[in-house]
Amino acid sequence: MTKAEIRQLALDILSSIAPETDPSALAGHEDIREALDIDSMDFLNFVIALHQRTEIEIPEADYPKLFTLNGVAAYLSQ
Amino acid sequence: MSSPVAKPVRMSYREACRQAIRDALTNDPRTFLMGEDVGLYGGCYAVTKGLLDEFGPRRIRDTPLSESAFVGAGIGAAIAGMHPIVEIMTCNFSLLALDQLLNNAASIAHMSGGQFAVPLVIRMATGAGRQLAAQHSHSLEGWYAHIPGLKVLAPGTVEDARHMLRSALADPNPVLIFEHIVLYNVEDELDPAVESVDIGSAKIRRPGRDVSVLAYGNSLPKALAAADTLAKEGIEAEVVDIRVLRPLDNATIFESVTRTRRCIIVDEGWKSGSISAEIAARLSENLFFELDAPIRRICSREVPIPYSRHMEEAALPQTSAIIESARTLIGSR
Amino acid sequence: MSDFLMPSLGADMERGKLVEWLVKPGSKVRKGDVIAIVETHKGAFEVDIFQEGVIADLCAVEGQEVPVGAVLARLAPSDKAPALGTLRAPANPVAAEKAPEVALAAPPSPEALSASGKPAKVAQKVSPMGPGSRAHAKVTPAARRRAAELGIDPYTLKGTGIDDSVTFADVERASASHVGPEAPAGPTRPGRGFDPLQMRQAIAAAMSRSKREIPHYYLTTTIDMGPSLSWLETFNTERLPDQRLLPATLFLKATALALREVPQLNGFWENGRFRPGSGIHIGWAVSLRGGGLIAPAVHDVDTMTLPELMIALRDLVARARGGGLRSSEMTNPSFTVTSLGERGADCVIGVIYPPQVATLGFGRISVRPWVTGGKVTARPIVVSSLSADHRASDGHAGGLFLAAVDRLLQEPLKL
Amino acid sequence: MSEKPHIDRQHGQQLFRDMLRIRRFEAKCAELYQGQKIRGFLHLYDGEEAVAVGIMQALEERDAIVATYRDHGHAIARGLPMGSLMAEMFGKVEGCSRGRGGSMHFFDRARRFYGGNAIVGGGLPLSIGIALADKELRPGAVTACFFGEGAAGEGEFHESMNLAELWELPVIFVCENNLYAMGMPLELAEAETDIFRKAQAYRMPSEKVDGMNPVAVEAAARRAVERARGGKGPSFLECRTYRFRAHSMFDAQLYRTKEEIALWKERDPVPRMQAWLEENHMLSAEELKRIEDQVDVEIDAAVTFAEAGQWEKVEDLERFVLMDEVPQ
Repeated sequence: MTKAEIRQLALDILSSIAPETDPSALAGHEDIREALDIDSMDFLNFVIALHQRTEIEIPEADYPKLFTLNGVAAYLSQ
Repeated sequence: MSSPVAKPVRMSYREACRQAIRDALTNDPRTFLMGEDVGLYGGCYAVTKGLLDEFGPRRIRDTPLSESAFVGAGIGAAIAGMHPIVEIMTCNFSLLALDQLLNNAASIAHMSGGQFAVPLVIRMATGAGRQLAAQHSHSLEGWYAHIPGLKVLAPGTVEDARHMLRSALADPNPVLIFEHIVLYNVEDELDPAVESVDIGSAKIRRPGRDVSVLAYGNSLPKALAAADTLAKEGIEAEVVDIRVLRPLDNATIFESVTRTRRCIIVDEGWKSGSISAEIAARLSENLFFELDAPIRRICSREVPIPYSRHMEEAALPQTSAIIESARTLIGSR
Repeated sequence: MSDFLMPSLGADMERGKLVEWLVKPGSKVRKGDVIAIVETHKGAFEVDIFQEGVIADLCAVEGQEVPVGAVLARLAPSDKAPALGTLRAPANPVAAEKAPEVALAAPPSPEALSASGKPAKVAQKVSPMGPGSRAHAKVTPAARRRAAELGIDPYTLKGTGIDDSVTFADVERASASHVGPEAPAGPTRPGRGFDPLQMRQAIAAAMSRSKREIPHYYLTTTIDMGPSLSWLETFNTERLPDQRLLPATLFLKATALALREVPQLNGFWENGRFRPGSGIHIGWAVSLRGGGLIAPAVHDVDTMTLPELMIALRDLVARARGGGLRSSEMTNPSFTVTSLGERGADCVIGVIYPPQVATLGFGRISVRPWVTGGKVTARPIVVSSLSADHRASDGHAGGLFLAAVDRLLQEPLKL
Repeated sequence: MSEKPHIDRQHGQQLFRDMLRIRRFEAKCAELYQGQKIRGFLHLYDGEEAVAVGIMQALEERDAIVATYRDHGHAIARGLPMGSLMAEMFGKVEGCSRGRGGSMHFFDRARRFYGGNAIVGGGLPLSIGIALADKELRPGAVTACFFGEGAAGEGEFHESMNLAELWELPVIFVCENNLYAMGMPLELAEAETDIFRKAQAYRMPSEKVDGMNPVAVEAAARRAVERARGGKGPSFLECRTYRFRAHSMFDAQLYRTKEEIALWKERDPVPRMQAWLEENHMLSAEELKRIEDQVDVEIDAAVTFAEAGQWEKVEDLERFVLMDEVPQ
């Protein structure tokens, strides 16, 4: 998966979790949680969906690496 | 008893009525059948065909055309210890026996301070749909349901036709059974495990959540057909077979309408002063705050039933009207 | 001809602002008809008339401030025979002069206000049938009853039933916009399934009622989350993301078990007395993106395992945000919990959702200096805060309850 | 059985006593009606006593009776306790129909008294059914069915005549022809004023009987009962009689003359029977006094019983509309 694909995947997931928002306007370094008003339950759902779509293991300790789109792309493209 | 495990039997409503009478005559020597053309002719609707040969003229008693006398005779025989079944050929002719039905059958128990009961069953054909025109197409069960002291049944299924008679005969009160002429040819599987039906309660024939369709007699199959169509549109109609028109089973009816909050009553009687009017009144008396739409009634148009086919159809409650009414009641959701 | 005067709706009312006329000259009115909306310092009120007749003249314009007792409108007798039920001779002019006294005798109760949750002016705007249509809008009997139970004004809703009537289901859908204990202000972006305006007004009504009626007392305690979080970490490490637990589940379960110990906090204050809840059904405050709040119930929390609770919570939050809540979830929580999560404040002092008698808040979990065994260490701590109804319980019970929550969170294995 | 039964002293006195019981009981009823103890319709049998008393002589305990709304005479002659009848008219729960029937609807299961029926002609079909049941369940039992000549105008009358004869049922049809259906004179109501001829048209043994003479009525009844018990089917007795009082208590009797009433009163069965017994030395002055005293005591006791009776609880209003079981 390319970083662009990962980024698109992340945006898709965020759109379904927070349909009232417009994730495509997110800057790569922005904190997703702040920008989209994502709480811990939403964030957990975000991680669950990322895991299910990519089958990449995401330990809890790595959650902070997923707080930005750039972080997500970097983490999942490893 | 050829097989220990009874298999479902397919039979017509007519045959079910006949089997019920045969059982009754076999099981109780105090029971006999009396009415016009029940013996030699075999019954106007062939319900009693063959019974004269089987049981003889004392048990299958042909009467002259004297509705008042033989209905009264049934009442007299009942208060004197017999359990008669009286057949009035059609409910249209029962008007000639109204005095006996109301002033004697329904009144004697109370008027005598409970000294006498009238364990009598009166069967009669009812309803329209065979192009028999005004004088042979009445649905008078609602009239009789007006009268305290009577029980009024309207079997709408083969199973009820098969088993209601036994319960009716076991009842110490005069019971009127209205058999719909259009149903006689209807066939259905009979569950051999069912050996009796209770004549105190209505029955939900098809569960549903959106609207209760209350029907009886030949309106029941129409209601079920309507429910099938509505289901394809996502409207789940609950079809309640009222089947006991007196005493009305408030509990089942109220429970259903409380759940669905909407109600359509289908009644082949005329709308004015009908059993459907009674039910609608009870619903508004008791369930006003549960209702989510006006109560709707689909009844016969207020005309003597005409002969020609298209006019007769237009006069009677039809499946399409039930469907249309249900859609309207549901609204846009 | 008689005068309809600005009514006195309370002893402290001196004047009112005529917000809206619901009648116009020529309108026939009957006893009990709502004819105007009047705003006072206590809010907007529907004003009904106690006579029948025909409006001859409106003496105040919308927006005008009018002193109590001043003439608002002039009323002519009906030109036709009296309507059904008033077969007596028409009221004589002397009797009509007494109208203000009659009006004085019947100020609307606070419940009447909070039941609708909003001034009727809003109702008129939202109603699909336009101003003045309240009497003509169709609300089915079942919908009326349900609306009364839920404290919703059904005339504000869009009807989907026969003839566009407001149905039971319409009310139930609207009830999903009912609210939890606190009401964070926020921009009103449209939410899914909820009308933000309605929700805001419902929150306003419920919280106003709470603050008006409930004598709150407040207790807080700071809890060391170290044991709970390290247990959670271990638990989650072994599991895929969809089986992991959030701290919220521990909060909920600990609360439920503590309520078992202090049952006088679990239930309702109704008709001047406490009625215990039929089970431990905890309302879980879910904030909606863009503003608004719902607190649907998780049923029988005390009987659930943590994984079960997590599943229930995820499901509930998803449906709360998607507008798919069930009415039972909306109507029967017997206690409410708010957890601010990782991005919130340190502490939340909640407003009780009536008729419940208490609410518990959990602030953000944050690492702070903590003294244990005479040493200062860095520990994750959370401030838990109880707001409780002093009519139903006293501070002692509240203290026992908070201590129990603390104790339970120190032994996560037992939760 | 001879045309005229032998009347001995005891039997003669019994006929007289029963007629006197009816006569004085009803006189008391009229008084109590005017005193508002009895309400509703009150139809008195005054003048017709010979019919009921004569017929009952031929009946046994196993036999059944279907009566009309003018049923006091039938009930008393059949042996229903006078107290239960008076209590019924008072509307008391001790009444023979628990106060639910009143004057027109006396019932007594134990005495096979199947009711005063207040629909003219309405009792005839019942008697058909009772006889039908008796043929199966109580062979030899007979049903006596009373009705007025007004019933002959009803279809039920003809239907029942036909069925009874057709099925050879053990019924005795007793037509109490008192010449007026309420106020409708016989000649204005019937093309054939000999009612028994209508039964003849159904091939039923029928006869006209002097309904003012209990002995003649008894003789005819015995003939009819004998036929019925012997399986020979029904009989029809047209008893010519007359009621001395109005149709009911509220009747100005515009339809007949005082002279006509006076003429019939000359044939009043009660004094005639008394005179006949006295002439034939079957009733001494002492015996007459004793009978009259006994009757008065019985009536006084009935009134006392009725006065002391209870009103049924209103909560029981809906009892017996539907029965829980068939009374055995």
